[in-house]
Amino acid sequence: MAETPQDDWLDADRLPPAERLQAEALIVDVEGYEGPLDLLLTLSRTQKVDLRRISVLQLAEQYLRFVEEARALRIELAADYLVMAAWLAFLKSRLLLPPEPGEDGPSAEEMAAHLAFQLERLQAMREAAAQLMARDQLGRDIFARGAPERLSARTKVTWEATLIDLMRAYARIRTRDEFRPYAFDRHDVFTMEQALDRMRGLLGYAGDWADLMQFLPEGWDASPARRRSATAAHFAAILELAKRGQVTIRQGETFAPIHIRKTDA
Amino acid sequence: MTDSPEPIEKTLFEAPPLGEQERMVEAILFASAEPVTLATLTERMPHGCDPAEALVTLRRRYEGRGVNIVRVGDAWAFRTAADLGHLMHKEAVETRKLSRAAIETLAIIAYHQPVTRAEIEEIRGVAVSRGTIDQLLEMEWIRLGRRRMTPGRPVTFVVTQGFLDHFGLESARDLPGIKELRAAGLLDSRPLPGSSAAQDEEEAQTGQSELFED
Amino acid sequence: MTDSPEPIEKTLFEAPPLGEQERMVEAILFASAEPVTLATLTERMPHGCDPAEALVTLRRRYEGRGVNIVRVGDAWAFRTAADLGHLMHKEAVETRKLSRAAIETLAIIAYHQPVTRAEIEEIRGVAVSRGTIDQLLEMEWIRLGRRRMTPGRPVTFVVTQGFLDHFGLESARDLPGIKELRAAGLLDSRPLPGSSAAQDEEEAQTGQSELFED
Repeated sequence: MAETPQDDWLDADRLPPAERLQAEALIVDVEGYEGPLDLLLTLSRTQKVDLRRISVLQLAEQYLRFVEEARALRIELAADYLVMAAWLAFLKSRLLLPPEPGEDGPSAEEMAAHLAFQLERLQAMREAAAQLMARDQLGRDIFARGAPERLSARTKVTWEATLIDLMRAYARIRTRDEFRPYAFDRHDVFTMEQALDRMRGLLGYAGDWADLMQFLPEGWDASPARRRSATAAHFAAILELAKRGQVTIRQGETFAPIHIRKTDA
Repeated sequence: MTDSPEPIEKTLFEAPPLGEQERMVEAILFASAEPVTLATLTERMPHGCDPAEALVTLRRRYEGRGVNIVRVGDAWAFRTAADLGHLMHKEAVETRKLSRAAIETLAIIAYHQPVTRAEIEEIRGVAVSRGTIDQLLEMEWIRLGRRRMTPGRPVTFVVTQGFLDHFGLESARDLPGIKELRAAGLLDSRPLPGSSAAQDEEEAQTGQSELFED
Repeated sequence: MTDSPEPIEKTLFEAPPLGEQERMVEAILFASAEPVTLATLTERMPHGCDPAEALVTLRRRYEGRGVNIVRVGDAWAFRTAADLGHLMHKEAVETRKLSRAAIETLAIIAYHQPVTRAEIEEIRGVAVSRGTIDQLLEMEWIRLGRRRMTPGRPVTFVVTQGFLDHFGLESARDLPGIKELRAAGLLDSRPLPGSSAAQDEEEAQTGQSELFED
């Protein structure tokens, strides 16, 4: 308080103590409100009537006064409080003035009724939440079997994964794609169709047994990723050609080089 | 109808006597910490058993006892009687304290389900904070429901059996005060006259791009 | 001896009726994870209770039922009746966590189904090992869809009803989109481009041998 500038002290002193206390109480709480609707609900309690009989006009005035006071005390209000203030000012003027003939859109009464409905609904949900939390709760008031039995020689493995795990996994993959935009980026991928086209053209040169690797296109044997893709594509392509009876394939042993030869017509 | 085929069929599929079935239901429910559905009971009991009938008598048997049989959705479980909770504080598990926002969000989902995020925000008058939905999903008190068949096909949320189990509810229809709230029209979705269409439109845009992204 | 002090003392230390004590023992034994000793029962029940006596009657009450009260060392616990052990098969489950590769593959199938193996690899950026697909097939969370009408006629994968049931989804289309994931706070664990790439590379190496195996 000691650091507070002089003029703020003076400003605050202009209010009578009771009002000042009230204003400060609201301001201290402003962080505590969960948005304009929550604040409106709190203000509506001062009317001490059933929410269904609340005076929206009076409420609008209370809200606007609150915003004015906050401004006078240089409290920064979040934008949605100001949006609500603007809307309530509009509503207030509509409620006070007779409707202009030929005006379309909802009437001021309809808008006021809707605001009252929103407040009543929020209040009802809060009461429902309180009633819910006041119920006997499992693990606090009511208990399940403490030692569930799992006796049997037959163990069945169940795999555990929750929806959260699943969504996180997907989010992880897609987030990675943000660095490498999600698209089938083909520059490191040699497709089987491409390989098939190539191999058809090159078949004439495969009169005798030749290593499949020799058929890889230029520039596709440098990086491992490209070599893998090209190898896979060409391998798939020769399988397709073998199926059509155009080439013969042989491999000495697992992982040995794969050799191909044009099938004699 | 002849007499002979009937007895044969009866012998083949003869179910254990009701008293025996009751014991089986008792054993299965006792062994499980989670509620067990009628379907699971039927599946695990010998052919021809009627666990529903056995449950009626078994439930009556445990009325007023230290443990009771409670219904949770279409499942059943043994639970300690609520008035004995004070003896069990040793067993009590420290539950994560829910924020006011989380509690309100949970209540709104329970009373308004299936409900979209935008609807929750409209009722609370503020944005649903990051992580609130996440927390409720993680506790397995809410889950995703059907997408709403409106433009944008927004995701909806509904409460789970775990939620019902935790709060000792047979079904969401048994939520405290829900009939009165419905009668008072407080569970209707009533958009702000005039301005709601615009909001929906905007929401549709957001949802829509998502839908076609994949 | 005067009359007045006695009733006061009696009220102060009066133990609950035996039937009530039985309920208490029943609830405590039920909720406890471990067998409970007489000493613990005495300690947890109101002053003046005689759990030993309550146990005798309670034990008799459960004779011939689906669960019995048995003595374990110097403690007491509920146990399934020996003749009903055969009903407990389903309870014997071992849960294991799915590997990262499996959950990612599953997520891609769920979001992009029907999807071919090559497409999964393209989205994940690493090869998918045959074991992963086999595991998901075995778990009956995925199954084969239609063959894709492209050269090689590759098989596609789709998720099963069992998958939907496990994850509490009504349909795979109810899965939240990227924007919704982000709004729910699920997208903030963003890996650094450098660190994740190195790991993927390694994973790719391992996966590669798998790829050529079949």
